[in-house]
Amino acid sequence: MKLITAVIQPHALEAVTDALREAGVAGLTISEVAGYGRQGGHTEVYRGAEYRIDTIPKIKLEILADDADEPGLVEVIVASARSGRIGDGKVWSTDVGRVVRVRTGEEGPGAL
Amino acid sequence: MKLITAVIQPHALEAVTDALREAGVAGLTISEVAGYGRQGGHTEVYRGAEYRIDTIPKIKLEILADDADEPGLVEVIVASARSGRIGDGKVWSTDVGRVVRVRTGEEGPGAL
Amino acid sequence: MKLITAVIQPHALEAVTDALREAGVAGLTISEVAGYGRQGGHTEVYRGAEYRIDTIPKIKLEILADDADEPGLVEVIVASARSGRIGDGKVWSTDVGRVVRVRTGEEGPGAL
Amino acid sequence: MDPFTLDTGATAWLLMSASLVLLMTPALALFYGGMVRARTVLNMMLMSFTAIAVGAIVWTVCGYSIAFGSDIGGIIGDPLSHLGLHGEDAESLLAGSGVPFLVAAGFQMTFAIIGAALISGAIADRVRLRTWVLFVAAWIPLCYAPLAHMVWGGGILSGSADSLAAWMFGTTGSGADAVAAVAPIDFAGGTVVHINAGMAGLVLALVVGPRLGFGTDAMKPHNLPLVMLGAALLWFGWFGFNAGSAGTADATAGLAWVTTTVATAAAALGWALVERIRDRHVTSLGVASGIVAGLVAITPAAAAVSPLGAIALGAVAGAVCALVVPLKHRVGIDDSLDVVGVHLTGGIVGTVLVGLLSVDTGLLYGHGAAQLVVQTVVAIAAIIVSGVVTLAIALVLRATVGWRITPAEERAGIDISRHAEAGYDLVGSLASRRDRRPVRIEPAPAPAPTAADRTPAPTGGDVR
Amino acid sequence: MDPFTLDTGATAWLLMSASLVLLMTPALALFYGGMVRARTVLNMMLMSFTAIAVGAIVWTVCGYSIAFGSDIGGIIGDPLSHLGLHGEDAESLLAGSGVPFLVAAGFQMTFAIIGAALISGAIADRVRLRTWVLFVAAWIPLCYAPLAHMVWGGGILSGSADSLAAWMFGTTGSGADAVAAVAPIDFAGGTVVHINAGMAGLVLALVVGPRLGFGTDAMKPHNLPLVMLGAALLWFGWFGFNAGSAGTADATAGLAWVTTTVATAAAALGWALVERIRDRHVTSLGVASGIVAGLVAITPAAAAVSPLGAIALGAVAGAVCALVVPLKHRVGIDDSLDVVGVHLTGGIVGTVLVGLLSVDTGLLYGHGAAQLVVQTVVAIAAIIVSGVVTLAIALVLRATVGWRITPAEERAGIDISRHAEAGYDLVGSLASRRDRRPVRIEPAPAPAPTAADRTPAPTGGDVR
Amino acid sequence: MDPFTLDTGATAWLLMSASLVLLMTPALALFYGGMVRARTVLNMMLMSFTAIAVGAIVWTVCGYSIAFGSDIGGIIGDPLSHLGLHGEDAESLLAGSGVPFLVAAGFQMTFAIIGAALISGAIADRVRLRTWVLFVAAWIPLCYAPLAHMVWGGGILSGSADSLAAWMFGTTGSGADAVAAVAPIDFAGGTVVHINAGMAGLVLALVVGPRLGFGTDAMKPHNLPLVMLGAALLWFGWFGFNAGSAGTADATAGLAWVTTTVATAAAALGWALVERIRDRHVTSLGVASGIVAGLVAITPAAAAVSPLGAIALGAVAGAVCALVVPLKHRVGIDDSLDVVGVHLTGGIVGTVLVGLLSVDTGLLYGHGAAQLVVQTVVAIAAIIVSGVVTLAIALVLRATVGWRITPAEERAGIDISRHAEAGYDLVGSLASRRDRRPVRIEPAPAPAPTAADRTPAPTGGDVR
Ligand SMILES: Nc1ncnc2c1ncn2[C@@H]1O[C@H](COP(=O)(O)OP(=O)(O)O)[C@@H](O)[C@H]1O
Ligand SMILES: Nc1ncnc2c1ncn2[C@@H]1O[C@H](COP(=O)(O)OP(=O)(O)O)[C@@H](O)[C@H]1O
Ligand SMILES: Nc1ncnc2c1ncn2[C@@H]1O[C@H](COP(=O)(O)OP(=O)(O)O)[C@@H](O)[C@H]1O
Repeated sequence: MKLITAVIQPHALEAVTDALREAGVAGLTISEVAGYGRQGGHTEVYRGAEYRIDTIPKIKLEILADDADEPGLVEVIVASARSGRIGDGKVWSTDVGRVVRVRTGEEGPGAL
Repeated sequence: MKLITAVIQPHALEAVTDALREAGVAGLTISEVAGYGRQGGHTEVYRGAEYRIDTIPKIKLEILADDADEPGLVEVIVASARSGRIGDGKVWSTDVGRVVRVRTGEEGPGAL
Repeated sequence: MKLITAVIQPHALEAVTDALREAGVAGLTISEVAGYGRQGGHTEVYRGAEYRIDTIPKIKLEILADDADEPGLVEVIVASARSGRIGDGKVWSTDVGRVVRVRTGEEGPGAL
Repeated sequence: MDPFTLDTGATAWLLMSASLVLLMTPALALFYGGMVRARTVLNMMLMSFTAIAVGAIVWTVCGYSIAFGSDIGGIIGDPLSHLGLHGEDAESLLAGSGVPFLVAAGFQMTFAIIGAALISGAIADRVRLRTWVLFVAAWIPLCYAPLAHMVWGGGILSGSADSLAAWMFGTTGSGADAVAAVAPIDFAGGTVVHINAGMAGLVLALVVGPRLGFGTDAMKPHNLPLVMLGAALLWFGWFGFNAGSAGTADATAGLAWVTTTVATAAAALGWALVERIRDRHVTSLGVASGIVAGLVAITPAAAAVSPLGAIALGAVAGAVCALVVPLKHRVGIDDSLDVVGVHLTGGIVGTVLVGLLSVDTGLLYGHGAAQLVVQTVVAIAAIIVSGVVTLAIALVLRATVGWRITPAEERAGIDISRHAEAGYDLVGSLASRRDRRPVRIEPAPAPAPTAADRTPAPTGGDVR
Repeated sequence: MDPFTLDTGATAWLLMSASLVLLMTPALALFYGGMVRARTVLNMMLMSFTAIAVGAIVWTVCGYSIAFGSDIGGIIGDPLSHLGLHGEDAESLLAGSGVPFLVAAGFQMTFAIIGAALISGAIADRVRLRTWVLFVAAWIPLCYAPLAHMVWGGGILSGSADSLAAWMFGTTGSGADAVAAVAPIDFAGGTVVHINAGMAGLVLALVVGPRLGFGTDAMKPHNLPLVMLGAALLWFGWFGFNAGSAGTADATAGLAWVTTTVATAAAALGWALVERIRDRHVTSLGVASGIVAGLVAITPAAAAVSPLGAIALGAVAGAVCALVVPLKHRVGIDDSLDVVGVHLTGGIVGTVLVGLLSVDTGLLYGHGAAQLVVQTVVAIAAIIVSGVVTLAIALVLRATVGWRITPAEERAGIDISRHAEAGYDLVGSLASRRDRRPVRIEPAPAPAPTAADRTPAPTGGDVR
Repeated sequence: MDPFTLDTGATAWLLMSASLVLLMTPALALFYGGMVRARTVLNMMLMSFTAIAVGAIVWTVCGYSIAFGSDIGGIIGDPLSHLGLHGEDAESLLAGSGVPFLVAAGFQMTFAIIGAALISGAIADRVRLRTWVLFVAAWIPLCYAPLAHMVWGGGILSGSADSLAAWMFGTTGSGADAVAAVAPIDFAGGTVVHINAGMAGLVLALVVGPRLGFGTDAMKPHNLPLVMLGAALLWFGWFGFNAGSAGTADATAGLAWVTTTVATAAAALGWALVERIRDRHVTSLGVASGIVAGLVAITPAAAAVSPLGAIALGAVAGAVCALVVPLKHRVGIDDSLDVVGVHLTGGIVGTVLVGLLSVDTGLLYGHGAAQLVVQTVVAIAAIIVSGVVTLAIALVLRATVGWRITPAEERAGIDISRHAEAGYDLVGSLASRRDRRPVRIEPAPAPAPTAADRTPAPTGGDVR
């Protein structure tokens, strides 16, 4: 089993989840994160004092997948999340030893 | 070393942390996430326009554990998080190469 | 490739990101998490009813890095995040199979 | 009937006072709304807002008449006397001070509204809005208006010659001018509004039952700045409530303004002091609660006590309410936002302390215990009237439309499950994320099965 | 000119009313601000706040004169008559009720301000603040003040002997005392303020164009308690608007106070009922919207209808507005916060229903259809005036300074991109995290290239 | 003493004005509360709320007497003259306009309260509540009331025959009717309230010292809609402050109403313009700040200038304050919320500009420089009085109870560490999560060791 993690632009979320659903993914977990990278941030000014905000809101997706599905799903995410502008994010995958569905106790691919 | 990750229902949080504490876990890290899965979401209506919200608030737990403790802790989590209803969540574990306690620089099991 | 994960004190964030930037890290992803551990929490009182809050706000950093850079970056994080007080947090690293930059599709070290 | 002479100054003050008291109910919505959890804030606020909507209409149709129409047996006024707020200026409650009929009737309307709205704090987060709306529509004409009649409309709890007070301590004057020798004092509604609403809250909390998780789950306030804003606007509005109850802009109104301010100040400090000693922390919720407790307690007494007397009264009220509020956890009654601990308690404290601190008639000023006895009797009578009538209404509603939403709806949060709304969407980055897509942006008839899904079943089906 | 005799009561009420109506514009800022997304709340509120700032100055310099100066052709007043609000108390609009010149002029100022501010809801989240400021500076003297003159200043939409109404149904009285036999009724500004602002909103929504993502992205309210607070303060302020329009504190003011309250109550219930049937849920946004719809609709009618008539009028207005609001999605016009659906619609409903429900002249009270005809004609005339003048101003501004921010600025959120501010930073733990460091804490001249970066290019460059 | 004749109109306006000015302090709590970080909002608001509580009581007991009792040496009034607000209506400050004693005394009370509350902005996030409470209890009788006496109570900064002004430019009239030929003008408290509070804020900021992290950590506003709401309610309340200071409802009140509105409008634009040029962005915080700066500056001048003069005065004040505010970063004084930059600066600007813009006495109207000199001298005198007295109080408190919370408490956030409360818990899903369990739901005596843990040690122990 694999865990695919993707950090994407917030506005790409719907496109990515739609694409993943079509690719047969039944579930995933979403978090709000802040990204720090090439994209830079913005400036805020309060009563003449400037504040530099280096971080940018991003969305992190975590998808558990069968080893066999992993390469395809990474492609799907990369394709659907891409706008071509700096800050589109990263996708990575790691090995997962064991997956359990809490409701039933099922393990492995059946737990997804 | 292992990293156990659990996505659970928010209302199961206290039961799970209590069970883990009894099982000897001294620490863990909690995040608020949004889950997307079989459970479905809900509808909101503002001035006659309906919005479909597909995601559901969930809690993510991350627990670093000794290799030997991992199977038992996964059982504890699954048992204490289960309500039997759709949406109870997933538990998975991955290998961790190295763990350091920031305060002391200790590594390995002593870092937990 | 490695994924380094660090759970640190919120007030250490700037020191850590500064140190990582100097160490050549071009990007990272930040989340707000709640930590549960030795540090304890605090008490709130509303109309005479006391509430025990066991969790403490922490910051989680995720940094994808070359295998070769990993040991050094862990040192940098531990050094810059340390205050010596309970609750300074943990740093751990895991193996990553594959990393893709969404914008370009680049893989491996070039994706960072 | 004397001819009516307009006094623009008095009328200006009463128009303003009516506006101020009307503002109190939205202020209450903020005060209560901030105290519940984020996922029930809208329902909580809706209870106050619908109390205004329903209360205004009921009062116009018949409430005013029942309270202030021609007396029927000392219990109610004739509902037909002023149907639809019909009346001449010479019939104005405040004709003597030159305030037109509708201004006085509108001013009184706002009291009925806030009285009903206060009750909602006892049953937060768990009741069907339609049942609440029906409750308000019944409670104002059946409980509030009669009690207002008894106390202020010349009924049995007033100072008239046919009143309980006259029966106890005799009358003075003779013939049509006879009045009770020791008249009960409820300057601005300690009995009519606060004891009444507080007792009604207790009854509803018992009939409706506790929230799921009461006593085990944490249910802490989600937005304390909102609570403090609500408390501040309540205070502001209360100047209309108390100083407006002088019926004109004169020295009595000035006294009521000052006593309202200083009693409230003292009550905030009194509550804070109890917290400092008992809990080791002064809290903003405590200070806000003390403010409301002080406002409640000075209400019946505002023109009867001196400024220094008001400080004493307020300090006692703040401290007593702070001590009473946590008792609900001991007895296990989920009076969610402390309608009993603040309004019933504060109302009783203020009403009874008038008997001690009234400059002209109080025990501490050497005028004997008669006023104290009268005040106590009136407070008890109001508790009984309110308790009995509210219980009857609550039980009828339980047996018919039902009070509770389903357990699943309650767990999901009443805002989402019953109102299809969320109070906040504050995370800038995700505020408009696309998975929140409008799936239907034009009116369409409700599909029958889905409607059935969401209708609360008495058997408590799960919405998910 | 009669000598002026001060009436302190009337003056007290008008001072208070002016203050209340001024408060309505910040209340609108909250009402509108809570309805947009979190990342545009500040810009939305700034549109109201700058409307106050600009409106107050424009009104002082020439607006008042254009509205109420010596008549020029029934269309405008002489801009020079009261330049800088110069005038004698005997020239006061309310001299007859003993209210000094500046009190009456200040009271009217607040109407112009709220009228302009209302329009901003139609063009939320996407316009340059400077263009908005210029729009307000032009719209008040060119559109609002002339229409106020026509309706209230003795112009062609008033009841004067030279008016449209007189032309249609003749005059009564003779010589200088002649007036239209059937005078149009706009007690407090249903035509002058609400139809006017609503129509202007429609025009601007068309000229400015829809927000990026309108119709596909979700754009749901970010803070509904703020919306409800805004609605409550609007209601509170509206007592000044309507009861203050009596010009003194008397029975007419009392009637306006009561009808304002009960019509609003009924409208809230009317809107809620439509929601219950159509959407299966009563929402807090619906109740808040119904409140505003009711307030709008009763405005022209406040002193013409009975309390029961006001309930009917409010119920109709609430239901009609609830039905009209979603139509914008069908026609694809991004009237973002429903200025058309609430203010134009509610204004028309109220103005026309006066013709049915006016106790003294209405069709349902057996006085024939003349009033109904006059009301309808005046409403249509106001729509035309407002539409034409606003369109002219809007097109000039589009051709010169331009309305829209760049697409990139709009995507990033107007608060950050144009005002360098974020509405909220609520996460306690990170509220002061060090990566938010003040990089420049003392004034310095703006570096030219960066300034250019942030200046919106008509070609729509991307800010990121 | 002349007999007292009630004027209900004047009294209605003063009752309302007192209510409005009282509302200003909660409004300030919102304005200040929104500007601090989320984890200190409650403490910030509590400083205003406790200023009301303490101020109301101190004023009642002795403050009023010290300000307006029988003169002692031109410096204070006799504290015993009106102990407990005892007094006849004929002794009312506003007896001449028919306003009863307690109404006038209550109106003045609200000025003392807001004056004290304003100071809290200079020492945000870092002081013990008890020290603040003691400070207010001392500052009102020792600093505010004496200065009020000097300026308004016939003391040495008034226009009496024994005043500084009389000493400089002589007197007119003779015997008991003699007054200063050129009387200082402080219509509504530019000197007494704003210069006074601003100077006190400067002193406290110096005595208390900067927040941990001042100058390095970001400390940006956490809730700007709250700030804007606060600014709006301040404006609304200020109508009572300024127009109420006319003492009745007449043309002077009308002038003050209009000048207050237009000066504030101009100041908002003035501040925005400075921002546009200097920072390239107009901000909502800037507009809100400009509003307050304008309100402060027009306060002394409200009835002395024309509407156009008020526009000029406001524009200057807004721009000057915008330029002064960032200077604190240069000099390294943590006047956290710019009490100096807005209240001291705005108060001085307004007080001095009266000397130029007063229609009857100003330099620009050809009346010479005498008024300007008098205004400047009074401003300087007020700065000295306030600085010296506040410094004495502040140092005594530092030496006794101590000002600062411990560094650990400050780092953790004063709300959690000192008040055991969190301002917000907005994440719906977790708002009631079970790890937030009530561990003690009934009163119990405080365990001694824990109490000691939380008591701030002068040595600054770590709370964690
Ligand atoms: N080394 C890294 N480890 C973890 N996350 C990273 C890393 N580099 C970038 N990211 C994440 O990816 C996002 C996009 O990166 P950025 O450098 O801005 O653009 P791009 O990926 O297009 O080159 C960042 O905001 C951050 O969340
Ligand atoms: N493939 C997946 N990868 C990651 N998280 C998942 C995946 N599937 C489900 N989840 C998480 O588990 C939660 C519960 O899943 P769901 O399908 O609703 O119910 P159940 O686990 O009971 O079958 C989801 O809300 C989501 O957070
Ligand atoms: N076993 C664990 N797994 C995951 N996170 C942990 C674990 N133990 C501690 N943490 C995280 O590290 C933080 C600090 O741990 P704590 O025990 O308080 O102090 P320290 O690391 O200094 O011993 C916790 O708040 C939690 O977020």
